[in-house]
Amino acid sequence: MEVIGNLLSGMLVFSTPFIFAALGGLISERSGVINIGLEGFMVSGAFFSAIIAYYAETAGLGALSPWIGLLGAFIFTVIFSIIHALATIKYKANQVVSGVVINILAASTTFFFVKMIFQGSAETPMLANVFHKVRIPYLSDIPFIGKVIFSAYPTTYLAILLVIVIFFILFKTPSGLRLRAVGEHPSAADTAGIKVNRIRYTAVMLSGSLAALGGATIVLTSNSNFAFNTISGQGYIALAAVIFGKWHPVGAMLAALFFGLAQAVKDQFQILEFAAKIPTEFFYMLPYLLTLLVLVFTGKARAPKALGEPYDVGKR
Amino acid sequence: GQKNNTNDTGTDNGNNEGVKKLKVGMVTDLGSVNDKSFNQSAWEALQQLNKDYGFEVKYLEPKTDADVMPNLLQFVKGGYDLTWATAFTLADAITQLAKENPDAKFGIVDSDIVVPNVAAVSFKEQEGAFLVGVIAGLTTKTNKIGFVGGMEIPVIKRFEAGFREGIKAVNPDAKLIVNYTGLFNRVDMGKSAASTIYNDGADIIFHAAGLTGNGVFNEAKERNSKGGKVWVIGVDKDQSLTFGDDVTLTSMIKKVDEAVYQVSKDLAEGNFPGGKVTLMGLKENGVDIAPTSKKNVAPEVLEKVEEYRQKIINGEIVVPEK
Amino acid sequence: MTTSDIVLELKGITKRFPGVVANDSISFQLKRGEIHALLGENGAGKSTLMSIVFGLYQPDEGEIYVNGQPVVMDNPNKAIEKGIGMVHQHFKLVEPFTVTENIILGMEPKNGAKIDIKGASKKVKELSEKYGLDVDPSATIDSISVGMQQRVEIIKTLYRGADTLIFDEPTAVLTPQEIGELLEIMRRLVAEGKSIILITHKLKEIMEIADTCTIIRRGKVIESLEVARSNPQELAEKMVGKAVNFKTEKQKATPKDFLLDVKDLVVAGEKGRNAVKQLSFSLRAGEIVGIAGVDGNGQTELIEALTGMRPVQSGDILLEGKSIVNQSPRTISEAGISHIPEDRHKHGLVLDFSVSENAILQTYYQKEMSPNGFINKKAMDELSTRLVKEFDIRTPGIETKVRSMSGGNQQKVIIAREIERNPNVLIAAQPTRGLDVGAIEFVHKQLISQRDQGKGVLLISFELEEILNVADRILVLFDGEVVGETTPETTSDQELGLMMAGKHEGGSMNG
Amino acid sequence: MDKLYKGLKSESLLVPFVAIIVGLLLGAIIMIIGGYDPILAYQSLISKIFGSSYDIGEAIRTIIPLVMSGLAVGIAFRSGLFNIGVDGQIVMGALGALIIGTQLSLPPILHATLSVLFGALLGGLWGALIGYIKAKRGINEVITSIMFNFIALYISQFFIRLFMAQAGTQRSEMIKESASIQIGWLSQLMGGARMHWGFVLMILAVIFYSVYLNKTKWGYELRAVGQSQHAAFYAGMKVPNVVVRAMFISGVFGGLIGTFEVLGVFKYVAISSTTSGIGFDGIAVAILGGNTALGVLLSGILVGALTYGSQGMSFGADVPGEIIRMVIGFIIFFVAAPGIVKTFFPSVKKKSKKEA
Ligand SMILES: Nc1ncnc2c1ncn2[C@@H]1O[C@H](COP(=O)(O)OP(=O)(O)OP(=O)(O)O)[C@@H](O)[C@H]1O
Ligand SMILES: Nc1ncnc2c1ncn2[C@@H]1O[C@H](COP(=O)(O)OP(=O)(O)OP(=O)(O)O)[C@@H](O)[C@H]1O
Ligand SMILES: [Mg+2]
Ligand SMILES: [Mg+2]
Repeated sequence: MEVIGNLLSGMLVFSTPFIFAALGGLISERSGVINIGLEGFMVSGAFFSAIIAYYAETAGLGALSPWIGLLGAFIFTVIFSIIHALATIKYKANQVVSGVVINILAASTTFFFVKMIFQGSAETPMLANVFHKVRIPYLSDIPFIGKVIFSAYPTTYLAILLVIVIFFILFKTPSGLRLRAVGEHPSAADTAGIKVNRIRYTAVMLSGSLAALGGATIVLTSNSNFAFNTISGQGYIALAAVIFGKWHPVGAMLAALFFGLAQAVKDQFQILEFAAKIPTEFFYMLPYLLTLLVLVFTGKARAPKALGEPYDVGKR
Repeated sequence: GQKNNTNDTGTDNGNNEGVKKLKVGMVTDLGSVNDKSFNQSAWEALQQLNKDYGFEVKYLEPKTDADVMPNLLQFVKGGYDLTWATAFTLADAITQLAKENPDAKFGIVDSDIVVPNVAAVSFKEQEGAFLVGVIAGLTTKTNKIGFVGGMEIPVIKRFEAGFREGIKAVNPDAKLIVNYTGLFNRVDMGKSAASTIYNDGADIIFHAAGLTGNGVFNEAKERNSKGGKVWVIGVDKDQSLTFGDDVTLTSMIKKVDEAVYQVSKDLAEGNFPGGKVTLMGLKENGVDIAPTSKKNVAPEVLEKVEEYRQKIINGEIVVPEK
Repeated sequence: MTTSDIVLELKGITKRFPGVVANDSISFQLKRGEIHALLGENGAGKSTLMSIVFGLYQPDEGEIYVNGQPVVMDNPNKAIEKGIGMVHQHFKLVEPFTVTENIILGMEPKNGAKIDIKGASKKVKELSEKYGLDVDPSATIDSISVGMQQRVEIIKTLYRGADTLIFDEPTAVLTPQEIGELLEIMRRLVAEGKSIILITHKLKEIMEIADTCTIIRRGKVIESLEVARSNPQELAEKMVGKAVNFKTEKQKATPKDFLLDVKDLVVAGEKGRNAVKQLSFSLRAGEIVGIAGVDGNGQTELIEALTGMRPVQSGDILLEGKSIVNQSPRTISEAGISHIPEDRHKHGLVLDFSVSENAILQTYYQKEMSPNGFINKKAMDELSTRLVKEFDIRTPGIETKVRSMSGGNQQKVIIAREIERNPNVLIAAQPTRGLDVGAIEFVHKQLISQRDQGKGVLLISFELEEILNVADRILVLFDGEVVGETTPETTSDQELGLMMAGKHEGGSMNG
Repeated sequence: MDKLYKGLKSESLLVPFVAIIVGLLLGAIIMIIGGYDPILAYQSLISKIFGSSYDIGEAIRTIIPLVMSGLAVGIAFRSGLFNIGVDGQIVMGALGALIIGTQLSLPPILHATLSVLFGALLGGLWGALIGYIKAKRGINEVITSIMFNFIALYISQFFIRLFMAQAGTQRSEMIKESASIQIGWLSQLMGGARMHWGFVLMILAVIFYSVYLNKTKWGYELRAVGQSQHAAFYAGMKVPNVVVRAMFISGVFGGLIGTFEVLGVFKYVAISSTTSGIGFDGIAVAILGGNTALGVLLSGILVGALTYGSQGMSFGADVPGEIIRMVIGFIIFFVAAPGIVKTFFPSVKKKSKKEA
């Protein structure tokens, strides 16, 4: 029982950033814009959250500062997402390339600025105020699961809330219908009087900001600061979660949870007695191997039809 | 922007007689000179040399393994008197370069290569780890202690082995829970590993995991902020200075700065220890527990530590490497 | 006539694309309550003109007046606002969406923050009843027939309150029944006071339903005339600029040996059920067998099974006595079957390849084309240059990407390639879809000439006229079975139509 | 001069040219903002690349993996596949070379050849496996590539740590001298720069890429599948086989990078916690080069030279190397979105319009 509890709570910790970033990826891709720049957006989010929370803290905002950091990450990452949006929508650049550029630019720029701002330091100062797990009253008293699920970081709750909100928006509201139409068949949307590019701009910018929340989560819950390797590959995992989750918010969340679980399993297994005989590399490999196996056995998903194609009125 | 060199003539404060002003460069391990770990220690030593004797010092940070060679060579060609490599991952490059450039001089930290124009400095991490093992073994209330390693490689194995022996020496009943995260740079993984270990009942974790270890501190802090009481034992530098002494029980420090400072100064004074491996254990004052340890460690425990320190120094106890 | 009778007027519309003047100072008037046909060869500029009216393209010169008011149509919203709706040649429907979702897209009724799907469905139902456009509001687009999809497009415009409807080649993809129904719907729309612009290549339809016909040639208006005072011959000649021949000339067939024998063929369709059921027929050298039938009765599956693109469940296919069942497309093509596929964009061409690269799509690997594995560019260019000449493919050059060519010319590339291979059996699926009369005539001639050279031709078409004109023998396909066999000389539109609807009166015989 | 102008007039050359200039200018602006001296920085950059025969040699050494990686990504792109798994293929190639290089004893040339071949084969199979999963199970190659990168890393760590570790270090043992592909005399000529036969193989790979894709029937198949799987199927091509083959070739290119690094540069494999990232740079190189052989070669040279030169910048002008990463980012960005360049430089726009 204890073991399972540990696993689940580890799962929630690891998967929260993936959920945010995957939601971001999903929104952009649902509108037809490939987002391989999730990694870069997470870097940006981690960076902005760390410095903004740090300054908020220095200004004496105390426990409020992680929230300000989170919000700052959401807002300022627009600097990067607007680049991706302009390039792919207005200038019709290859979306994959633009994403790669975002990754290169985000990594180099943030690290450069950390060095500039903090006198050559490779990382931002440690934050004193970060998020702590909160118990939801009553619910957390439910034996066993309560402790695990209803005692988590605020960011975890926020992520799950966003899954619900985005699900609702995508599948129940006009905006969602339009967004999906734009990703499936932009010229159908256009002829129905929908501003295709405006929707794509919104989606891409939102996408960057959501992924930024993922990066910020890592800083504000586990790392307490930003270094050049704070984000190292999580964005790509989130991208995998988008595809694995079949471009559906709940699917993406499940994929992210699955991935988080696989990571948690790695820790939990290692402390067991028999694990000493198994090469550690096997545990490191586990999350990726499991994902691959599940994928191979669950089969393919259908991507939004217009994914990757700049919208061009004249194109046949 | 910050400059990666310091060549303003140091304050002439008398004690630089007989010490030549040298040009000393250093190439970091993959990582930054401000890593709050040995790269930083080494750089601090060089900056101190600049202050004390007016050495001209500069560093380069290779971005990939392939950059290491050209970076080292840059110093050699730039006419530097001594070039430091701050990690044993650079040993192969140093060996080769030293052979090709017999007139150049090199220093390397954490390595035991023997080349005439290279001064190697190596630490007996297991001895320091033994001492913090003693502290952990005597301090634990749950009889469960954790170890979080970065990658499963020989250096880190030395930490684990020394730590294990130290615990065993004073508290044979205590159980050691080991977790290698596989990475030196993933704080979140360190945090999760720590969480798992603490959940399993441990109340002290010793980490030898670089940045990943920050996660161990973060987890401990979070637990303590909610009324728990768990400890972390830091590594390389006195980590209570970074993470506070409410979580840092003690740290096992490696005096990279000391070594770098001393060897560089030796060269300036004409006693370059080339072709030698300077092994820095407890005896040589190369490893130790943090000076701030008395804050959290009980005096009788510190007494025990001193006892074992002596035993190790006079060879009564030989701490194994694995 | 007062100006208010003119719902839409174009004055001097000019639109240039790199290298072409698609519309050259076009003027045009649409009267309230009329059906106004727009006729012209492939590439004449019809679609471009309508895209301008609908705000998708902006004209380089000229003005648009709606109900006498000048309007700058800078986006489709403007057009919708002005009561203009368009049913595009390639449907603008989101496949995974339901009918209702497609219709309300962009003008969704709301219930709080949510879409009011119930209310929307009701509105859709009302509209569909009012105009006799029967659809299932909750079906997804990918599950309904092309005819149904078109109805959805029509309801979409009506839902947006369109008074003026533009139809771009609406019948190119429809079955005869569906065409009949569509024309009926148009009449009803006009009776309700709507005005319609109809683009079509089928003169019969113009004669049947249009009031006025504007003829465009190479981007210029040639003439606007009253349909009642004209005839198909006149329309066609004005469109092409020279005399045209309607009925394709051909001699009587002299069938010889059996080439293709299909026995008790069973082929699975997309949704698990069998699309072709115990089908048997044969094809002889020197004849054209036409397969008539409504879309979705197993044609696609049959063709794909014959050409190795889809597995066969049971039964046999013999080519000159040898079984080719479940062989790879490559083996079958080498055994002597050429295939003009149904979907030229999807299967027939690599759109981003040049004309010459497409010309060797089926033969690139053979000795002559790539000795030692290296493609012989000289041979490839010679071949394509010759095909361009022989088949009158209009292209700037053999290096031109086929994507930028007109549909008719794209089709010619495929036909040229498939005929050039000198097959024993030529399978031609919908070979003239979307082509203008000139191009159609050309294709038909090619098919007949193949027959006359002693090949067997299997022609699959939804167009009765085409089947009646070209085939020597007609098989009617219904629900995966041959429900009748007849010849053009002994049958009529009506009889074929009945058989295609599944009525076995034409003397049912299998094989 | 006239010729140069003519060459530049064509858009395909003009855009990258302007992109490079603008990218460097932006880099300069950022340096000024950061309080650095851009002129000194670029001087140091140039002199680092061309400063000595050693530097030229090492710049070439930096360029080789980038070009190869660009080819690996490029050939997949041309076949309609997005291979972001080159990093993993590099790891497998290195592992393969290491196994043969350390475990066998063979005469020099044979040993080296076999090591290269085995590494290339492992890389190729690793790539082909991604293609196979795509072809047979329809799984998006992007996810498989990502997973395969990590799995390759740990497989390699496992083998090195358990079977080929050099005692007391964080790396494998050294390959036998007979497996080395270094060119001793050339290294000596180039002031000790690590020159190896990978350079020749790279040139051959570029030629192979161009000839295979454009001149052979197999390349024709690859391109056809890349443009339209349906049409390829209709034309009798075995699409799954073509996909697997394309990924195999891509993997071989990736694997070769690994073998070059092991046999020609390091002679060992370090147990490192991440993959090299060269595979990701390859995406940039491939796109910058328009997925054509010559383009990839040129863009690989550009990116490699800038990357190598950036070290000189931090030594000579104390400018952090990140700036050069930014500059590379800008350049790719402008090449990928030529419209931006045209907006900012209307004269370019006018000219290129006339060209079209
Ligand atoms: N987006 C575009 N870019 C470049 N040229 C175009 C474009 N759209 C149309 N054209 C050109 O404009 C001309 C008219 O094309 P249009 O689509 O209007 O013909 P059409 O009369 O509808 O032909 P069809 O009967 O085949 O449908 C053609 O020569 C075509 O090549
Ligand atoms: N982006 C484009 N570039 C060049 N020409 C174009 C483009 N878009 C359309 N065209 C031209 O428009 C003309 C007509 O296009 P349309 O969409 O009506 O198709 P079509 O020729 O009737 O073929 P099909 O009916 O099979 O789609 C063609 O001649 C084609 O050359
Ligand atoms: Mg048209
Ligand atoms: Mg058409």
